[in-house]
Amino acid sequence: MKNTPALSLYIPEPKYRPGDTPDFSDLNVSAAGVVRRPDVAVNSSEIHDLAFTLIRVLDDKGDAVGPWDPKLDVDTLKRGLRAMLLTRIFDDRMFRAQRQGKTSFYMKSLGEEAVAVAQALALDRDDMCFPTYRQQGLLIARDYPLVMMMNQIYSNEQDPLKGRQLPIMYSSKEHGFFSISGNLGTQFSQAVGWAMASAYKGDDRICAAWIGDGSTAEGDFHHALTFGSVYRAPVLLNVVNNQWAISSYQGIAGGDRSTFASRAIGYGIPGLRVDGNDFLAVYAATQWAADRARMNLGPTVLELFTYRAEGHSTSDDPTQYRPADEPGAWPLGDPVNRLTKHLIARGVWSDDEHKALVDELTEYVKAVGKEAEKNGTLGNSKLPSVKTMFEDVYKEVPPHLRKQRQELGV
Amino acid sequence: MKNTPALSLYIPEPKYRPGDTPDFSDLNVSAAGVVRRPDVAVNSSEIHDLAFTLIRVLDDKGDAVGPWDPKLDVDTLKRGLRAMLLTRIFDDRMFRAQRQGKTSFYMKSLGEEAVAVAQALALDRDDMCFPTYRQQGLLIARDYPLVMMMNQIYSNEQDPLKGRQLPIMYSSKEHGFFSISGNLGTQFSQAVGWAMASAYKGDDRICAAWIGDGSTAEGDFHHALTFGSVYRAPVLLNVVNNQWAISSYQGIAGGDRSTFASRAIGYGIPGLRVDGNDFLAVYAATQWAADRARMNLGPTVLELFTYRAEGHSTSDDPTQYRPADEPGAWPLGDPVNRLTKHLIARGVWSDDEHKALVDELTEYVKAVGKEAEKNGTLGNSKLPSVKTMFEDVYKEVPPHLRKQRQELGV
Amino acid sequence: MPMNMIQALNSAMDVMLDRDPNVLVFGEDVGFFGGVFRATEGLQKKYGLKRCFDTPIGEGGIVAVAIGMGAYGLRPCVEIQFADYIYPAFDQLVSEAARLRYRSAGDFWAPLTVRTPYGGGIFGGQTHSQSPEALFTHVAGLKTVIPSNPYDAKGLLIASIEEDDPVIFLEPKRIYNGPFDGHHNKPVSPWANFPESNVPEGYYTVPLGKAARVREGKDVTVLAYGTMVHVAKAAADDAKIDAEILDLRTLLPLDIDAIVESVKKTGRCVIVHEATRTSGFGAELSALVQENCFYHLEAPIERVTGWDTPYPHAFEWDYFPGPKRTAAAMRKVMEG
Amino acid sequence: MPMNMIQALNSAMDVMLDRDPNVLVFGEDVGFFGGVFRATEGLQKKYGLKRCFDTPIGEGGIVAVAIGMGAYGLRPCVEIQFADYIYPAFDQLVSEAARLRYRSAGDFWAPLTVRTPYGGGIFGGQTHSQSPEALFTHVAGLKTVIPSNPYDAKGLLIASIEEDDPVIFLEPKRIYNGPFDGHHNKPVSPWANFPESNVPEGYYTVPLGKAARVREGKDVTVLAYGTMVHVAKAAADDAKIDAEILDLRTLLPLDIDAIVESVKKTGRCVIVHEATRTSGFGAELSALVQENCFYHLEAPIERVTGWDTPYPHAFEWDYFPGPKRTAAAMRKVMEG
Ligand SMILES: Cc1ncc(C[n+]2csc(CCOP(=O)(O)OP(=O)(O)O)c2C)c(N)n1
Ligand SMILES: Cc1ncc(C[n+]2csc(CCOP(=O)(O)OP(=O)(O)O)c2C)c(N)n1
Ligand SMILES: [Mg+2]
Ligand SMILES: [Mg+2]
Repeated sequence: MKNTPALSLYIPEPKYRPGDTPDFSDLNVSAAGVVRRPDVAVNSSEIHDLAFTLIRVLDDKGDAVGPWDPKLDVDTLKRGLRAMLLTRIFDDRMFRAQRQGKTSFYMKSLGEEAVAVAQALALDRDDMCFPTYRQQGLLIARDYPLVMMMNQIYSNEQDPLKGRQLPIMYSSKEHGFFSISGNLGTQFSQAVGWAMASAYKGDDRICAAWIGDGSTAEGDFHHALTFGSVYRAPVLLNVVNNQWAISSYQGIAGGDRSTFASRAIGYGIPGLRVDGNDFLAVYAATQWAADRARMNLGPTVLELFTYRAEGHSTSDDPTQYRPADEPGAWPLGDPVNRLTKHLIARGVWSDDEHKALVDELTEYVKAVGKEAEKNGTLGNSKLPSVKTMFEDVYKEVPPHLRKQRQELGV
Repeated sequence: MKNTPALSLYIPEPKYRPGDTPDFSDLNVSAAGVVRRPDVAVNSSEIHDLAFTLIRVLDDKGDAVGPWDPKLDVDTLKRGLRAMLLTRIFDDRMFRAQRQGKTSFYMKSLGEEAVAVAQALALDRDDMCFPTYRQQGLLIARDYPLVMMMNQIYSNEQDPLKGRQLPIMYSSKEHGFFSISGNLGTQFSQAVGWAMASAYKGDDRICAAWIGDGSTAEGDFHHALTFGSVYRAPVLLNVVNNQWAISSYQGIAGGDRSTFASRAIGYGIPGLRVDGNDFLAVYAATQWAADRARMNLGPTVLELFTYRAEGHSTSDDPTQYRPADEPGAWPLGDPVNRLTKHLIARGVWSDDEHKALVDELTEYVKAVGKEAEKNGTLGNSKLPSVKTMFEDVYKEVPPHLRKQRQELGV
Repeated sequence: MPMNMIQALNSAMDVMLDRDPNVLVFGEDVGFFGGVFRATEGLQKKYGLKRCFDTPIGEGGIVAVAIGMGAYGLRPCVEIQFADYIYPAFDQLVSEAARLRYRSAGDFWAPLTVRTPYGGGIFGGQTHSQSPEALFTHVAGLKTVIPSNPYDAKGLLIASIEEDDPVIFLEPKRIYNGPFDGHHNKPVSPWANFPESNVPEGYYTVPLGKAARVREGKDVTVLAYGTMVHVAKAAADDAKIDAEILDLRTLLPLDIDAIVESVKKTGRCVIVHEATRTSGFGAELSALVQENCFYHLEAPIERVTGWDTPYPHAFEWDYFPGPKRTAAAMRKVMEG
Repeated sequence: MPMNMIQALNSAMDVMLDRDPNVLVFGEDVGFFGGVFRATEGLQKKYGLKRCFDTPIGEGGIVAVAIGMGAYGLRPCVEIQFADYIYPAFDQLVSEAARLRYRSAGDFWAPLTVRTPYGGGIFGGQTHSQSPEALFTHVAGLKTVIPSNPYDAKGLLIASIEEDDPVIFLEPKRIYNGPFDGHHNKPVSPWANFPESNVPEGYYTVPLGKAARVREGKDVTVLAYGTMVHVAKAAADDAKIDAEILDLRTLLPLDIDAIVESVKKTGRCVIVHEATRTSGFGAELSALVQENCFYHLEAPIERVTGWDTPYPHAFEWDYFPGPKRTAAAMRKVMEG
């Protein structure tokens, strides 16, 4: 043996497991308003620091402070609040619908609603989105009919995806919402291709893609950054760091060693790290990145630092792998509460109005739920003809599939 | 249309194409000796700057200067010079052998010999290497028998790989040289696994892997950095930036937007950018990274900045895609010449000795060549029995392969 | 001790972690959590962080790292969370793990086992239901194993981990808890009610490359594996046909002798799998049977398979090649 | 105008770049250099940087970007430098391109064409010789095309680029310059000496899904594609057997009618491909033939294929299923 120590293998572990008392007081959180806002035309090499701080606008009192304040009008803020609340109430109902056996599966976005909703509002209505399964807020903010979402979740006779997809794997070209795959990461690099196509055509529509902290480990993440950088594709590459990937904490994806925003540096792409629970910060950073893209300055990586306040999906119980009170201990608060506080601080919103809105949306979701259930729920629905199972594999049904359809007798 | 400019697609291009006069005077080259050498135990977040400069030791006069001078004894330097020269002379002969129809294919490492040779000497003899096809210098520096290399290249009856592999896809576990795949990038992440295994076993052997600038675009590169970072694997991740990937310049892999060393930053891995034609700099940086690995401080990314002075392989003509005089215009010189100059400047070497060494090695390679050719050349050799074609697919030949062997009548 | 398939697989890894310090178990969520199907539950606690751990979500990286470990001398047993997610690792499996021994003329090899749940019937939709086994059988250098019950699952997994060749170990997730026979409206009886749940606690192996005759019969040979073994049994009962059912257990190497012997006896053959039909493993089986038993065949070989479409969420039972279609095929070959 | 296969492929891309501004051509080294096999030579010069360009060496990225472009409305035609290097893109092809239309119920689709040289016979060793076609035929949603001569190459490539479904377009690189018949010690006559090199300069298509009867005969049907079409012809001549040879041209969709018609006529069938045997496309062909022509078959169907090993550099001609082995199989089915 040599005169060196024995090597030893390191396996990262989260700080807290069930039974521990979570304490995030040493989490390095920049104060609201302190991070500089460079000109959108800045060279990426001059803003490496922005990948290591946290862009925040809303302070503890609910005031919007600092250079990143997007100075939004009250209407936009209220639209945002409404869409976030609607997303949350919708999630809640659908989660319960799954528990009631009305469908096979559901995934909430609790605690992360600001990501999809603020980004949807900061982007143009016809910009293209390549989301993951946790950006239902995009559809809601873009006024996709809730009943269509439910029809999809129930795989019922009005399901626009004809009963083919797992619940929440929506698709709506009309709403600029790319078909969700189920395979993690794959859409991230596809978005770069869409953006390249838009640039090739001299179009003015840009593109945005989302990926989870855990999924950044897929090769597709690297392809997205490489191709995006090389061809300066007009695309926003959003990493939603909600701290968890099913049961694995973000350190298993490398998050303990550097920030996900800093991945951008090696590709010469600007990387911004943003308080993902701060509606205004998310909006402002998205706008900054979108402006860059529109000016042919290429992609931006945005790390949206947030927290997955619920289980991964209806299939897991998070208290098996993290403390039950961890969501409550998370120091960056709740995006809905923070925006509400801001509106109240601005004097344009009140507890009563809030309560009324919650009631209204709850009633609305309930009513839509009834409407959707009229079309049936999973296994209790007049589905489209079984014939449709053989369609859309190809543009036209080829002979061998026609034969198989006949074999099935439909 | 919106009030924004039309998007446009950007396609990167190299500065010079055939017919242009190459001029690299604006290449940002740090002076020798100016880059700081941090303690090996430094936190990677404190040395981001080292990913954007160029660690150089040999100055224009051939003197070794600055903190990265590894202060090598003359014997080691002469061993290095000899191994580089031998590699070059070997390459030259094998290239011509291909042209003479003695084999199907060959790839030189002209101009890049310092990478493999200096690294082989800086690593321990039993450290494990996961090379690409351009690290033949590793085998030569580790005294792998030249005749075995030729036997492999000729796929002859003494070929240790039994005629199965394309020329130069060597394998020698005994020499710590992992089987070369032919598929780019794949071995880069495998090396991380080897290093993890060594760490798991409390071994003291570390591991090194190589990848070309072009191949960094593969997902495997990302997997190597991700897994390497997460588990702090004792591995050196070398990017050989020789400016070209067949006909594509390094900008097609993203090299115009940031350095390849800087890819490390986003993973919390130290990234060093090193003058790859400077034997001493390569040695010193390798030693630094190896020391880190041995101290359980995890991986290091080394970008070895060099130039592929010849065509990609015997299959291409580089003057079709770059100026014929570009290799001559490359400002970082030739690694053999630079080390020779240093030795002469130190007064331990002379032109006469150099010439004698070249002659000796040329004769040696010629003699080995004759020996190898006695074992046959491709298509002119008593190969091992055709039976062997069915062996080593599995540890034992399974029934269906036995049957196929019988079908072939062998 | 009665075990369901998950418990049997867990026990196999437990036994091997205990016997051989070179065995490591890792994959997405397999460490502290014990895997989304709980197959590695308790192993991290018992053997420590370094023997059983979580990985980044990069299947290509997981397999690459396992290959490197294998080259060092370890025996990694990795989990790919769903077989539908094995494709990002396809290059590492096909170009690397499968070829390493050959291209290095025996200098290096990759003794890894890739466990992955496959198959449908759990309302998983197109990305939690696939059966990619045929792809791996086309790749020289890989072995492909599929158990159909707890006893075999444990014995085959131990044998796979001990193999010096890379093994793709596909677990029919629909029968983790009990032998689902395709009658999806009936409850599934748990494994504890069946003799195959009688799994020894300690070490034993079921050798790769040996089929099991799970039903003796003289009229028609049914070739099946995984979940379909149970569907085939139900179909034979439903159709009241004296079928001989072979559970292949290993697709590659294949127990061709057992197949040929049976088909020569019955003169008829039905092949059942859940994967899409075209170029599925049924094609290879059909080709082999006709090559080896041509003069004994009394009717065309029938394939009962998933359709050549993705696996649709709500049409699951129209897609699944259940007992009805299997029985119909048996009747058809009997008439042929 | 006489063209070899490379020129014909180049002409197809030229025609399509000219006709349709939504067609883009890209891949490793395909821009300025014109591709390592020169298939895209001159296209960047003629159509500009943005229509034909180099890509990073990341096959998964190339295909992903092409899918995204397809979703936007372009028609990318990408090159994978060797079919052996398509595996890093396997997930994007199998999980994404193939399923996009289905899973979105027709909302999105991926009209991309992936050109890639495949097959051996050029001393390329295990990583420049593979024939992975069977893998793609197992994937619902992909089409798989393989031309065997310049005329078809151009017409099929144009048809593929115009397809709204993803097409894997495999180019038998051994016959780029002339119809190699497997007699490797004889020089290959250039395409210019054959009528199939008579390629119109302008637009035309050869439809997907139609086989070509390249030799009429009554004794045995030979199913082949790519290089093997020429090997089969030579073998029939060598063996002096009145073979009917079908050049399949498209593996999926397959011209099953042409196959069935021929086999019913001859009563005998030999299948030839260069890929490894087990679960190769020959298995599917064999299964289909026996399913459709069982009562017409007079002898077991024979498969002549590459062995189930990697493609060995120096044993190339022992591996390659040449005319000798093909002729032997023909004779064998004639005796059967
Ligand atoms: C390629 C692939 N591998 C594995 C999975 C299984 N899986 C589904 S979600 C998930 C965790 C993803 O975590 P993250 O990316 O952080 O996203 P989040 O769920 O937190 O939004 C895993 C492993 C998958 N769907 N696809
Ligand atoms: C996966 C894969 N894709 C493509 C190729 C074809 N190919 C061989 S070498 C090469 C260029 C590699 O360039 P680089 O990584 O810079 O290494 P260098 O040759 O300069 O040392 C290409 C594209 C391959 N061997 N493997
Ligand atoms: Mg997450
Ligand atoms: Mg290079």
